[in-house]
Amino acid sequence: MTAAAILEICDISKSFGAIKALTGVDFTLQGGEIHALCGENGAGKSTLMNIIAGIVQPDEGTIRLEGKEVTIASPSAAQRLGIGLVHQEIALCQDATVAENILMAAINNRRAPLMNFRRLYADAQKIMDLLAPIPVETPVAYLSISNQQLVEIAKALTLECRVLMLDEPTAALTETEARRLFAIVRDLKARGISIIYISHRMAEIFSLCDRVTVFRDGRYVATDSIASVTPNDVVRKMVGREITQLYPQKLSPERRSDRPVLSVGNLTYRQGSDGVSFALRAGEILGIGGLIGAGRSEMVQTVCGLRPKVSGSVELNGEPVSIRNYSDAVRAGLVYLSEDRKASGLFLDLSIASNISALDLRKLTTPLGLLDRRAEAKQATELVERHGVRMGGIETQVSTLSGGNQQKVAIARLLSVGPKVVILDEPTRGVDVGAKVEIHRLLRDLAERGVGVIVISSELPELIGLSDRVLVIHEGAIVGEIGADELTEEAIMLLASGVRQQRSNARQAHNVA
Amino acid sequence: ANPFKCEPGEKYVMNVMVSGVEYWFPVYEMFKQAGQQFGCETEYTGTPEYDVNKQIATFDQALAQKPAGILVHPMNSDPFIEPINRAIDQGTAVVTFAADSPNSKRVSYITSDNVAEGTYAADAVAKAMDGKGEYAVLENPGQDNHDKRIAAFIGRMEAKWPEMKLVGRAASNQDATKAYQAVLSLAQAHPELGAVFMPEANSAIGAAQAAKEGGGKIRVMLADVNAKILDMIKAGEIFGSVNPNQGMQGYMGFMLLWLAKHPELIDPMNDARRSGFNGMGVPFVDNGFSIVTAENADDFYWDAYLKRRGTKGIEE
Amino acid sequence: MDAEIKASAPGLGGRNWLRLGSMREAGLIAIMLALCVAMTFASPHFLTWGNFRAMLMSFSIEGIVVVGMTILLIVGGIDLSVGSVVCFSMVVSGALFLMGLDPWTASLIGIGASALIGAAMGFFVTVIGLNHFITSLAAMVIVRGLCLVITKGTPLSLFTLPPGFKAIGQGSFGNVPYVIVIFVVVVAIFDFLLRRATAFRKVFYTGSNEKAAQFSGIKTKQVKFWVTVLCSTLAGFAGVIYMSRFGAATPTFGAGMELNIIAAAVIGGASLNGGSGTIFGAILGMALLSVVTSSLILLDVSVYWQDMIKGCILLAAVSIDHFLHSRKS
Amino acid sequence: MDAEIKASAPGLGGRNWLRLGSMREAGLIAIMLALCVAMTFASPHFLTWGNFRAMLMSFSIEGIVVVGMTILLIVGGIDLSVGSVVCFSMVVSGALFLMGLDPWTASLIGIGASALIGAAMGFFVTVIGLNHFITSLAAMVIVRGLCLVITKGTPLSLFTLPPGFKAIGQGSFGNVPYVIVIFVVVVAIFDFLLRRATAFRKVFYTGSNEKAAQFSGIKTKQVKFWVTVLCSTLAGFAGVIYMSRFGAATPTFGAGMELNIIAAAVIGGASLNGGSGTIFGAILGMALLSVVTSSLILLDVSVYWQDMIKGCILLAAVSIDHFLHSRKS
Ligand SMILES: Nc1ncnc2c1ncn2[C@@H]1O[C@H](COP(=O)(O)OP(=O)(O)OP(=O)(O)O)[C@@H](O)[C@H]1O
Ligand SMILES: Nc1ncnc2c1ncn2[C@@H]1O[C@H](COP(=O)(O)OP(=O)(O)OP(=O)(O)O)[C@@H](O)[C@H]1O
Ligand SMILES: [Mg+2]
Ligand SMILES: [Mg+2]
Repeated sequence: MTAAAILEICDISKSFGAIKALTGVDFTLQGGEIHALCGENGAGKSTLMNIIAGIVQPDEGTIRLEGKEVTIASPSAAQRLGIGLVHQEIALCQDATVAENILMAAINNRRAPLMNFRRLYADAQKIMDLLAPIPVETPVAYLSISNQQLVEIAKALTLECRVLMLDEPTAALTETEARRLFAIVRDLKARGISIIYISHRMAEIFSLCDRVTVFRDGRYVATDSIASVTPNDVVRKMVGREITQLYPQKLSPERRSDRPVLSVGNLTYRQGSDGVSFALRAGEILGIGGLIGAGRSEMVQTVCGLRPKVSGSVELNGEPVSIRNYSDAVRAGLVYLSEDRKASGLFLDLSIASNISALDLRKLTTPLGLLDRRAEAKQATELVERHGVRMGGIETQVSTLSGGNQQKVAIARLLSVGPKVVILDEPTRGVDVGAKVEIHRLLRDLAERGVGVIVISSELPELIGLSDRVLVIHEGAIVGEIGADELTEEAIMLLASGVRQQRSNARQAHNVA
Repeated sequence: ANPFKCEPGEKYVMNVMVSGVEYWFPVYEMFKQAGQQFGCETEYTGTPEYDVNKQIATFDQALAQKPAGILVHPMNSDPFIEPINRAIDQGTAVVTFAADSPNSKRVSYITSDNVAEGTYAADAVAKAMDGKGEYAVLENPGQDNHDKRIAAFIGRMEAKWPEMKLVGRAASNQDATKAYQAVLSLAQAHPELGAVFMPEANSAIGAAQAAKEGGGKIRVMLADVNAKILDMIKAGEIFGSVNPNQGMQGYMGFMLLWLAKHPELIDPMNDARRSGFNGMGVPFVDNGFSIVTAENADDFYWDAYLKRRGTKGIEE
Repeated sequence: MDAEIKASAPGLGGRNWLRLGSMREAGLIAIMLALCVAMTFASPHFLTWGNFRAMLMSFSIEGIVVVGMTILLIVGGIDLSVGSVVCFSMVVSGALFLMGLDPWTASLIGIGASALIGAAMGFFVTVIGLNHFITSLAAMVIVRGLCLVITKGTPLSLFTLPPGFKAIGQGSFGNVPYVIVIFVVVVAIFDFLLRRATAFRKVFYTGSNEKAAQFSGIKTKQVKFWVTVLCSTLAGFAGVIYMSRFGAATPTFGAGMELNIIAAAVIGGASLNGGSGTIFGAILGMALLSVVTSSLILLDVSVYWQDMIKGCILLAAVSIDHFLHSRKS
Repeated sequence: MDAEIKASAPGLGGRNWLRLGSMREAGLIAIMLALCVAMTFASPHFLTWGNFRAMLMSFSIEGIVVVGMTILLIVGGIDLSVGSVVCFSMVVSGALFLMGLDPWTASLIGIGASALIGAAMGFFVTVIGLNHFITSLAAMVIVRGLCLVITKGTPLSLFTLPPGFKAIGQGSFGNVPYVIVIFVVVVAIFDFLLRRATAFRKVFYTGSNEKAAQFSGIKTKQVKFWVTVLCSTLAGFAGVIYMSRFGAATPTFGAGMELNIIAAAVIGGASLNGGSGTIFGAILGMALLSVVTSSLILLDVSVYWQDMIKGCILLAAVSIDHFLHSRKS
């Protein structure tokens, strides 16, 4: 590629209080390229994006756009310069329709005094259909987190930008949507738009991007052409060490047991549909796959008492347990990690320590009903250290952590209660390669110690690499089970998309119940 | 020497709630003038709010400065028992006005007769309607002197004017818009409604407007006045008002306090010395009231009074 | 739990407007109708133009304030100072008139002064960064104080207002008072604008998720500032009409009005968290409160019981509405 | 913009307690001290026990209500009915006493009845799903109505209350009234519990993110229900003390009290969005309001100007506090 640099970042630094998020980083984006940005959680990727998009102001350093030095004072200034950003954290107006969210920037720039809803819906639907057939007149509040992510992406596609930044756009997407997104990104590139692409998924980066820049601890490490490096090289640069084995050893067939830790019998979680039954055996990691909106989260949340069930039974270690609400489940040793970190996972305003204690306060309570703060601090420190959370201290407010570190705090909370069965919904969403390996190893350790582990993941390689067995959900029903030896992406996709299903039904699945 | 003189620094305080509204001003004016005639200091205090707790706080604060006497309008009677008794015990004379705290050790109580006011208002309305017709009242339930006026008004109608029929009671709570709505609704329910009585002036502005819009056949009668009410009385939009004699309330209020503070001036033929009772204590004074009509309304404008007398009202 | 309620409100496009069944306000309308039918049987005086005129008159000026409050609630704000500002506008205009200005100019200045109060609040909210609640609470006290300072505690009698000016508040087109006409026009304009105008969509976005709105380039501080000003300006406008109607400016006027107004907007579906609400709903809320009040008087219910019954009906109405609405979605 | 304020509140460990500089309340304390020093120079009457006693007495019973309100604000609720409930508790206890019950039993029943009002509100909020604002607004009207119904509009004179009972509100340990002692004890207990008790930690979780709290197995509806009950119960407790202090039960008592109380809590750092607030801060807020009010009277400021100046000082205090706090983080 011979094109000139369109965006040059020189010597940018940024700190938040005591935390140095970026230290003198340089970065160059050339015209018409897709440039991957890699780094561990908290390496400063999102911070750089926020600086370029005018959301955060740098402490030092300069930004040059097409050779001219610019200051980007606000998101609207960035838009005027032709810079667009898909945020890592979903920020949508829940009360407004999908269409309005997608075209909000355009509405903002509109000269005409009155809205033209008909045009708005038509325009928005055109853009939305590129990604997924979500009806654009639906209020965003009705969409699942994955669909909201799609809306967030669609939003960026409407901007007439020269530079588009995508901050972990696929974190909440399944394979199908992700592929559609890649097609769009390639198309944008063909139209001469320069793209910065942030992801923790190496496979994506290597199939999509032209060059890759690595950050570590807020510093620039290297930029390479994709053709000249291997995924292992990139990972090594990111984490500063070799990661040899991406996924832990699976359960060997001879150690496989038939003793179920958790068995779910004829559970009906949607009015009027058939019940589902499955069992989780001791020592195994059970994966659950499916398309967006298939009902995976809904199913496991019902098992945990987070949603009311219509009928059905749950047994733990062969004993029937009565779960009327989630605290019953926690008491019985069945815990759940939410897929929506922001809305239902964490207390963003509260400290790390109090986030971790939330799941079982009784353990930290003295006989007088007071909170034993020494025990709380000890527990938090231990868990935070075990999971390598990058932070200022356990009194730090969770909202200031990077996405991946927030996820680690959420997992730490889950394990604080010593559970019998853990159900993790998208456990590595937004987590960096190194940490991902650690989480996977942790899950495998848990399984080996006899804790039942269920993992819902939309990232097929993860599902395949981690699970001993995978259940596939389609439109609320279990449509198949795949053993470890038959696990391939094709096998899962075939079941997940409902082989005998017509195309039109897919749209229905996205619809509001 | 003239015994009717204050010591230097001898201070008399008047204490009220909703201190920003004008009812108190003529009272304080004469309180102040009496004080000036005696060479005493006077001060106007109270809370701008309608809140007994806050009023007691200002009363306590005034007390902390050890004044010679306090003329107080206790928003509610019993809550003031303890503070008034405390004041008496520390040697500050206390006189209540316009509302009483009968179970306290206050020396005197001065007021116009709320019962007489209500009774007179009833007679005036009934006479104008030839003793026959429908009437309604707007209330402010919970405020003692207002409740008394209403009760007296209704009582008099029942006793003396049997053909006057009470057709509606609504709470306007001293709010012009609520009074407006209430009178409109009452007029709908009772097309023959001929009069409406309310015990204070704030409601009257709304009530009179509603009556006017209803064709002017409803006579609006109230207690107390202000510039707007006076204008409306003059224009015939309000039938009339009974207005307590605020000036005497203040002047006599001061006198009662001063007397109570100076019992040494007299040596009465009674057991006062032996019993320790204040020989200058006058239990009750009626300051009277006036009937405001189109003819005499001009005499009740506060602004005009201030100009005529050249005083600064409560700000001195 | 609030999500469902919020959801359908702003999405209402022009097309939905006529589909009563799907409207946020359908429940409220049903409750109102039920109440009216019951009252028609209970009192022969209820179903008369006179009574309706009386009810309309009683809330139409406050209705103008409700419009501003609803928009402010949508942007995520609240204004406890509206009662004081209504009074302030009356008092300023009245005092200027008494000083010799013609009433129209005086009123304009009164409204302008109210807008300035709004601007001051907007400044504290957007520049200093205080929240609306505490800012407007302080403003409520300050502005009420200003009213006392200006009037010296006595009502200004504006008996000499020229008939042409008095006509605004007291005159009528045949049987329909101007006040009602003004009210309907203001409500219609703002209801339309709020549903259709681009500028007002930004109000919804800002109230729904301020950050998301900023990311889309919306200057949310400006939006909040101007909505705050609008709310105070409408309160000032209402104050001038009150002045015309009552021919007076009382320094205690409008005390406690704010709660009634906020209640109306909330009954009508506005969320205190911002992002949702309609003018039409808020006016229905106001109307409901007014129908209840005047029904209690029509039925000659004892004053001691009126408050209690009114409160119970309010609670019942909100519960029924909530129930109807949450079942639907 | 609110986030910074929230951050430091609940995490405060025991160690931080002594580090004044890092406290949320440091700014407020500084403002209070500055005001007190200025007043000491301005008025010889300010720095006297008599004056301090008057100021403390004026807010100590309301301070008990502030405690409940602060906890309710933390859980994300609000209660506009507190003034009515204070009155209700007085009126119920008073009426029962007049019917021949001994005053202690009567008071217990009064407090219990207040708790029931809280439970009813809690029911509407958690089971029916209404929000706190509208529920408590309706409760405010209904309960005030109940007070009118019970008393028939006239104050109940409780002159015959036995001295032992009157002592609660009117007696003192030497120079220190019991009321102040009760207030300090209640504040100390709840401040401690809120910082340290497990049960109250759940209040913070629920207020910070209700959904996340549910996903942590916390029964958020129960938490909200009980906090609502607690707030009303404390209001009922305050009502009984008022009754003892005043020896009367007036059906209009406590009207408008709620705004003052909410203002105090907000000045003291409670967020109206839930998740943050401290009892200590709220009491400081209350004290600030009280010092300002009484200073204006001591300085013999004209009544016309008092409200205005008070409002301005309130606004200034909140702004300075906000500024100090946001600079620090
Ligand atoms: N607003 C803030 N206040 C304080 N610290 C912050 C803030 N935003 C980011 N940080 C800190 O800055 C560092 C860089 O964060 P950033 O979000 O840029 O990481 P990232 O590379 O995007 O990580 P991830 O892959 O997890 O998204 C982190 O340590 C984070 O805790
Ligand atoms: N509270 C709700 N209201 C309306 N629709 C809902 C609600 N909860 C879930 N749905 C819908 O039910 C379907 C199943 O959602 P669920 O979250 O269980 O899917 P999933 O398989 O986990 O997929 P995802 O990857 O989107 O999480 C989705 O279409 C979702 O939009
Ligand atoms: Mg990031
Ligand atoms: Mg899911």
